[in-house]
Amino acid sequence: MPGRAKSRVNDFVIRLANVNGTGSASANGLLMKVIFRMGIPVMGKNFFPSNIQGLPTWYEIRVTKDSNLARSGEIDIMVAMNAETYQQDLKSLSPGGVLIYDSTWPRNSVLTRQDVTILGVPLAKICNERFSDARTRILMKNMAYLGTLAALLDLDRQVIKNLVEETFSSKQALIQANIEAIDLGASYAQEHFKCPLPTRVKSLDKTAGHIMIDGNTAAGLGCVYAGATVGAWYPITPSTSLMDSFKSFSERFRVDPKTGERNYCVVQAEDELAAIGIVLGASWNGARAFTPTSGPGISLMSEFIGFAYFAELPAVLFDVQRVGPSTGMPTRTQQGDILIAAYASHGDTRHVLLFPANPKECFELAVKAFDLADRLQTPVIVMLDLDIGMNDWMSEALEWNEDYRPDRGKVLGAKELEETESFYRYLDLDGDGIPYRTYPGASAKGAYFVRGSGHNKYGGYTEDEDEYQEVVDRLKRKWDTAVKLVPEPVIKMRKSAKLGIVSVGSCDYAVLEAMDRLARKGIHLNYLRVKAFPFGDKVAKFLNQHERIFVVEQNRDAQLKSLLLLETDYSKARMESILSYSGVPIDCRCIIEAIEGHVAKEVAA
Amino acid sequence: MPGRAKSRVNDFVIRLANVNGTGSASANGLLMKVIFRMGIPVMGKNFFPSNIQGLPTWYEIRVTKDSNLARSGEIDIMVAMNAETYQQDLKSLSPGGVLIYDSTWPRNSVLTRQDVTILGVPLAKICNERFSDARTRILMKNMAYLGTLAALLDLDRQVIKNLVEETFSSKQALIQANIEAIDLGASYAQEHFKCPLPTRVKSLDKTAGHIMIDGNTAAGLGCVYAGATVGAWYPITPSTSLMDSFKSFSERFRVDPKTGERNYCVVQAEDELAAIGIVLGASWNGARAFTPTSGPGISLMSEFIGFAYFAELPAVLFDVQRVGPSTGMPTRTQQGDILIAAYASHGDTRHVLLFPANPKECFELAVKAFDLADRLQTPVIVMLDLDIGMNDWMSEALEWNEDYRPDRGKVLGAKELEETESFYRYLDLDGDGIPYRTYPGASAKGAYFVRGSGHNKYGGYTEDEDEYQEVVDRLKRKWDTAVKLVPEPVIKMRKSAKLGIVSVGSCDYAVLEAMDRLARKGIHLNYLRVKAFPFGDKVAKFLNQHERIFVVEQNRDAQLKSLLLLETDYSKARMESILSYSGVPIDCRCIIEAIEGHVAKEVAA
Amino acid sequence: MTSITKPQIIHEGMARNALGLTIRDYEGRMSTLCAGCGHDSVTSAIVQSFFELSVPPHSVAKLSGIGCSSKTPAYFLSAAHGFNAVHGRMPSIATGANAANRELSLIGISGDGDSLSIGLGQFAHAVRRNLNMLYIIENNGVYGLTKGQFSASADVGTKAKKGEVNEQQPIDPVQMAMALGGTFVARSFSGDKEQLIPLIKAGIRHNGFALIDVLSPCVTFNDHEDSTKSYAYTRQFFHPAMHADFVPPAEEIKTAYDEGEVMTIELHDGSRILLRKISKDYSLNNRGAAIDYIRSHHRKGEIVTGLLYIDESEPDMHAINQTTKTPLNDLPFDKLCPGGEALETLQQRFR
Amino acid sequence: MTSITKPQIIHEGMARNALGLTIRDYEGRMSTLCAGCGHDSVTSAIVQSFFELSVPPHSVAKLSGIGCSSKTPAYFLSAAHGFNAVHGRMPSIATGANAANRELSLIGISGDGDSLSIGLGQFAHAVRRNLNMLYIIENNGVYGLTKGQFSASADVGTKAKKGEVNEQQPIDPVQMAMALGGTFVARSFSGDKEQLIPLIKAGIRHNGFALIDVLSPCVTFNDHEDSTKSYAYTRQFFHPAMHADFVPPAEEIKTAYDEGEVMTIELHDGSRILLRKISKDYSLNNRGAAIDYIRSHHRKGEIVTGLLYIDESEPDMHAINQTTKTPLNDLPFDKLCPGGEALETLQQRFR
Ligand SMILES: Cc1ncc(C[n+]2csc(CCOP(=O)(O)OP(=O)(O)O)c2C)c(N)n1
Ligand SMILES: Cc1ncc(C[n+]2csc(CCOP(=O)(O)OP(=O)(O)O)c2C)c(N)n1
Ligand code: SF4
Ligand code: SF4
Ligand SMILES: [Mg+2]
Ligand SMILES: [Mg+2]
Repeated sequence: MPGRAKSRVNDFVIRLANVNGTGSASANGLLMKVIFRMGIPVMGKNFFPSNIQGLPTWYEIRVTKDSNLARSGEIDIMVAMNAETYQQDLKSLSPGGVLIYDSTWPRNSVLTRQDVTILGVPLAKICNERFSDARTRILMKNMAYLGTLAALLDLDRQVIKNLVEETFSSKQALIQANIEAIDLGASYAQEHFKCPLPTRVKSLDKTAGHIMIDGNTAAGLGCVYAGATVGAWYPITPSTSLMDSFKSFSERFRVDPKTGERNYCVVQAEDELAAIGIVLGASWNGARAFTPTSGPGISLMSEFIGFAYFAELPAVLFDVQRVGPSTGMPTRTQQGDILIAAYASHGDTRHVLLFPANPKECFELAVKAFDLADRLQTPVIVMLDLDIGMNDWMSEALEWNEDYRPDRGKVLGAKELEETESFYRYLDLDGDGIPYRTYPGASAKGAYFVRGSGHNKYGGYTEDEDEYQEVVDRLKRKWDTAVKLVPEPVIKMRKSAKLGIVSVGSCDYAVLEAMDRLARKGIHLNYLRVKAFPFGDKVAKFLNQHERIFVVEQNRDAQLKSLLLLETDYSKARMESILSYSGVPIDCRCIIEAIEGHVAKEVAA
Repeated sequence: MPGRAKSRVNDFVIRLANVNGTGSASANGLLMKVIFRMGIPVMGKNFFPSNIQGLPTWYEIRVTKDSNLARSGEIDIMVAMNAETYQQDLKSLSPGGVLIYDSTWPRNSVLTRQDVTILGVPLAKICNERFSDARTRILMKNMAYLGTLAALLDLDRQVIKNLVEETFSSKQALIQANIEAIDLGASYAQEHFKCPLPTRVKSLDKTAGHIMIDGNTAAGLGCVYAGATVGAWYPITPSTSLMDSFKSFSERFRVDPKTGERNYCVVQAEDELAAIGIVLGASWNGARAFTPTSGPGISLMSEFIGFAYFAELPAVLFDVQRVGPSTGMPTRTQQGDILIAAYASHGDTRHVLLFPANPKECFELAVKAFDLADRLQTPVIVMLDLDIGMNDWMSEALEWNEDYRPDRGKVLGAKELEETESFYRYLDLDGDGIPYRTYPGASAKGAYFVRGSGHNKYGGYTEDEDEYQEVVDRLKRKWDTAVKLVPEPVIKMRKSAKLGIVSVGSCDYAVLEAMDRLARKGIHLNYLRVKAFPFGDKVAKFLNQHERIFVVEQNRDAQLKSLLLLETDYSKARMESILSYSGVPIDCRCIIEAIEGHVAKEVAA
Repeated sequence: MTSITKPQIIHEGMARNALGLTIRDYEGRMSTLCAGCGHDSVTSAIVQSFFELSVPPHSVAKLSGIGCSSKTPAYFLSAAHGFNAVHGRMPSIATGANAANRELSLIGISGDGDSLSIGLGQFAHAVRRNLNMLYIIENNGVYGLTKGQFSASADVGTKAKKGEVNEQQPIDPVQMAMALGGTFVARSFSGDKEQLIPLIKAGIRHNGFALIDVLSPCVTFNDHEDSTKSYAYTRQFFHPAMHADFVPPAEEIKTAYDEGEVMTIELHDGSRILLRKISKDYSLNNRGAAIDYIRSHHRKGEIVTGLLYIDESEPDMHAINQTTKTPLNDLPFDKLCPGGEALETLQQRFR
Repeated sequence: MTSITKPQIIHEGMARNALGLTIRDYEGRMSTLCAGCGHDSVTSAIVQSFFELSVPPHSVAKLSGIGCSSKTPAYFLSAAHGFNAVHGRMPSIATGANAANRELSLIGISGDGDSLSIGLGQFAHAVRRNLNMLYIIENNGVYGLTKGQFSASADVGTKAKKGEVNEQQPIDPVQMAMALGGTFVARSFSGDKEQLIPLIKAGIRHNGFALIDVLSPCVTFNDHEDSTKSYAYTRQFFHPAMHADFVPPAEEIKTAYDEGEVMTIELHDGSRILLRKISKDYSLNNRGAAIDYIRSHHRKGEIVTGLLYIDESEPDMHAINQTTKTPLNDLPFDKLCPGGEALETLQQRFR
């Protein structure tokens, strides 16, 4: 084999280049799951176009015995199934890598490289000979390259077989065809190439207690577990599958088997302005309600978000961020809505944000979001991104504490109302800035007007300056209460490091990998990952413990850093941004480079 | 007279308490105009309810020989025409003040104060005796108290007469009635009280070269002068009169007298989402287009604002700010939209803001806004507030430079296109981050797609990370160009002051008055008023020249200070906020207090 | 939403309804609208209707958007919760409220600006969902609260107070609702309580979306001579096509009708609507014909009023969704949360 | 808006239109829609229509919102400027474009999601303004681009690919436009170019808002057996009521018709539409009857198509506004700016 062949057992990246709408996604998912079931930690990223059929799409799988679950930036094996992108795919392969392509059609001889191994498998030919139906041929080609990979990488054939059987358990007829196609691809490889490759897998036991799940599915499940009953939404990539998850789990767990009646109500709204309105109408009435959306939806919802802040209505929003501004790149990932989510809407407003970094946290923070929204009577926005939301992640298994009871916050029911002399909506009786609320229909005594116009502490309409100010000042005090209630950051301290990293959400694994690699080079860093806004004391303390803070995030304008600047007292001069915002999930290289660069400068200075 | 009577010639505040919908606003405006025409600087603030008829409304006039055109916080003369608010009005009068009320109905004897003078005039009775029609009686009562004030304050009767004649020049019949009513009120005063009061006016010559105008009228006129042809809007207080102004001046100057054809098109849109869309559609086609709105409109427009940022379309917005959050207090003033306007919309976006501080600047910055929008190909938001927009201000007269020609920015016409080899929309040919654009219909060669989705520098659709990033990086460079083009701040330096004030918009006169008063107490400050965002070097320089900066603004959350923090390197620890956000225009007292407090602390420390 | 507290004075011997409540119990705060505003008459018709129907006030929730009309929920049913949404977005709030608690009786008050301009989309989709609520548009052809600009319901040729003539065709909520499949479509006039009150009662009891477009003149900005939405004009060109009488459950039908003259429609709660044709050539069962009838009369300057369409059989939002009968906000947590064991099991799929 | 450049190959002897252009000059980039998508057929009908009308491609501007349908403007008229707005907001962009340059020929392409859900308000108000543009809805009953959720035009009882049945009544843009006073209302089918092309031509030439609702099946998410928006279903239940022939100015009317059979409508530019009834009981002049006809056929599962309503005499937005004939973007600055002296004078008022 040409080039400096790498022998990397359980530590390499496969990239699969396909055409969308050809069923490749499920084959690639299967491949990843096989590796996972072999006990080897694995990461998968899907790069798909904003289109339904016929355009280039890539799937990247990192096999990573050390659980480095971010992208590495390298590509060791390229499965180049798309003639359109062949040239580009060949180019992006790392030196020493292996490229597999469909040799049914000869490739252009100019398109070659000396430093990589190119393996041709006549996949279409094999499949066309074996299968007659056109659609089947297309689908089976995917299985055939899976078979080839099985041979080349030494995948466990029994695991594959089991998985295929599970996957198609409801369509028995397909099992046989799929397995046959896999065999065809495998046999060809075994006959023509030396199998397995030096770059290959070997069973481990490092995935026990874990699952492979995407963040949207986990978050939707979290809504079910939190007891949400009303979901309103308008479809938008990459948030759609969150509602799909809520719907399908609700169908499973919340439908009366006898009557078919549903203990939930999902409203597909006419747009995002309506979706958030439905959520507010429902939470006004004491249902836990939520809406999943993405950036454009947040923009459209901002009038109502400000309303909810001022009228003090709970609401849970999921912003599965995609690349902005505007329509941007709907199928690429970014963390570009942080600032707008924090201060959405005109006037003096500020909103509680939660930042999960993986599917398990999506589940947990979804539940937490409802508790916080109810307790604080304000919108809570859970900030996912396309990477967490739509990619399958290896995640610790989800757990449920049976003792959990929803915190519905300060609600007076009919009985409590009867016992109180009089009820006023916006009094701060407990000194925490949080007033008491009541639900419509409960009792005449609890009746009041929800309004976004000026109101006094009794809930009455006002245009009086003092009465108005009293209310917005209390809202600010409520924010101080929020600081105490939101989840604390995740902190990883190494002894005596003077440099700190602050990051958020899906940057997590890239940061961890960078820290490891830097540590090996003698550069030690501490790490804080914010899980919520407002930040709270722990964040301030961490910042102040460090001479320099690197803020790692996935947007152009350093939005997390901006929030840190605005909401802590840490000096701007001591913060440095590390930004990755091209739309592909961050990998550790930019972090390492930036920090090494900084250290080198320090040494030179 | 009881209390310590004040003798304040040309330096006092009159407050008039009325019921809205009774025609008092025009009487009060007349009163102010009379004082203005007598050559005495004067300030007027209207406090009106968000309602059409029957609720309390106040008008405050400050007669201020030293041109302190902000509120003073004192009330020296109260005209208490509203029985509903009589108690409150009496209470708010400053010690030594004078209260005038309608003694047709006896006032409650408990409602009295020893330290003020109370003058009863049977206004209703006088008017009812003289006029028969019910509506006329109501209207003439206003004129009658104006007459009483004329006598008490020694207003120039000829000036009043002239003004009445001008005002009703199209309704001759009304002139006589009005003058009669004024005479009735005046005569009563002369017969029953010692006229004039020690607190009174005396002609000066300090208003030459000035006009009395509200900011919305001036801004609407600016749009006419800038050559705007398309205006789109959805009515919202307090921005409505801006479009009224554009419409009426356009009717006057832009209608072909022969054909009746209009050289402009005002579209009353169905909502704000449509209004901004219409603006974008029009500027795409090379018309100068604008929309006036207020906070809720900005929230609703934010999706399209982000679109315009990313697709690089000029657009001029006027945000006449009112009290937020949400519907808030539509008829009260605030500067609460600064942060949201700067970063409106999801994703990495930032927008050029202009901050007029008075009607003259409203006119000038309206024109400037169009030039900047065209030059920078981006939305420009002119940030007024209710106080500037709807109150009549004494302002330097507007001037027009006949040499002005609109800067339409980088536009290639049919001819230029023919001469170039090929046209690509988003190339940075000049290194300033600004690409060239073309108008539809001009030439096939200039054709391209405007889109909010990912595009490359050629204008083509892209989902490629490098192509995308290239464009957003250039957008950031364009921002650096914006810094150089926006208006510079207004700076007032006193020698060797270590304390600085930074403020914005309608805070201006309150800051100036505070500075004067503090200077008299030996506390000297420098002052910078930002006129635009991004801020630019002069702002940074000013900040750095000072040990401490007080940021004076009218919102709860220190939004200008936030922008300064984010966009300059000045240290947070050295900035102190002075905030006024209850909805009434700021007066100098809070500024003086805060700064004196600070100085006292420093001394004590 | 400005409002002033109104002293509640209950005279002895005041009429009491089946719940023992007097009409005072159905009133709200003092109106702050202009004296003579049509909206105040609608308010009093609403008060009267709820009183006569003996609805427990706290079982109602009243909603609105922004506008003079949208202020009015403050002026009736003090004991009911209220929601004053942002401009044009009340229908979505109502949708959520109904989703969470299907037992609440919802009444929404909107204006022609609120529903036909900024809120047109939400209005139309509430019709489409057949959301169970009474939706009243207090239609005056102008934006009252922002001082008299033409709204989308202004007629071609009508003149503004300041002289401007409208040349754009109006949007008629009644025709819209007809075309969108609305199940209860009515029009009335704030000046005609006799017609309005039975319509309100029927609308409250209708199972689905009940629209009443009430012409409600704006005395301050649109009551002058050349306005087609003034009291004088409306009164003159008012053209009742169908008369509706509302008869509560169990109550006898008192008036005697000629055979064939009256059509009885039974509502879900057992109450009935007695429909009587006033205009012979109006047919109640035909949306297209209704639109035609309305348009042709509109061309003559006439305003067709009455209960113009009703269909009690269409499923409402919950029927379509197959929601449980228990209000969702009343379901105990253990019915909602699948619990730890289920979580274990379902994760098999992800291993 | 994904697109791939298409090689422009012009054969010798290809047909050329009055401008000497071939059909290639009216094409756009290569489509990236699913093979067989109805939208591609609409695209080619548009190409054909503009070619045959000999419209200079750069005198057109093409607009859309977001969706598969909204991608299609990239696939025709490469030489025309395009505007791909945010979701549902194309009508406002078109309004502004028309305001600024009344001479541009505007064609907007939208989807049923884009126009009937998020964009319903803007769509309705563009109809109301009688904005001078051709507006095509590529109607497939689903949100294609977000993978097949029901849209607001999904019929009651239609089944999604995954089995869900829609129970909400559809919003029909044709009925909406009729009720809103639309001046050109048509429906067609992407699979019937013979019907579609003359409609597109007439729509381009109509002075005002021309709506064509084109049933345009989504092969990927809504072309299965139980769908009422599939090719098979549409083809089977397609019910043409009116046939329209488009005859350009100066061209002779070639076909001979029986007397009374054909109605000729002259458009502003001198071209004519020859309207021929296919269904005897359809009447073209009556919006209400049209709605009725459509609804009654819809109940039978039939889809009424053709040019269903036209009124060429209504004023468009500029006529209502009395805008100058010169495009506003072409007015010289000195016609717009009143100048210094005027500023002096007008300030008298403020002294
Ligand atoms: C987003 C937004 N835009 C504009 C306004 C200003 N506004 C308040 S009420 C109103 C129109 C009200 O008209 P209508 O609904 O007909 O009510 P009416 O006052 O005539 O009863 C408008 C435009 C607002 N409150 N919010
Ligand atoms: C504000 C916003 N919300 C949601 C989306 C996601 N989205 C893109 S296209 C689409 C629906 C498209 O449906 P339709 O207009 O019928 O077009 P089709 O794809 O069926 O041709 C949606 C919901 C978006 N782009 N913007
Ligand atoms: S302005 Fe018109 S609509 Fe508003 S309260 Fe007055 S009369 Fe009624
Ligand atoms: S998903 Fe449907 S609408 Fe979209 S391109 Fe494919 S077939 Fe056409
Ligand atoms: Mg109205
Ligand atoms: Mg569709």
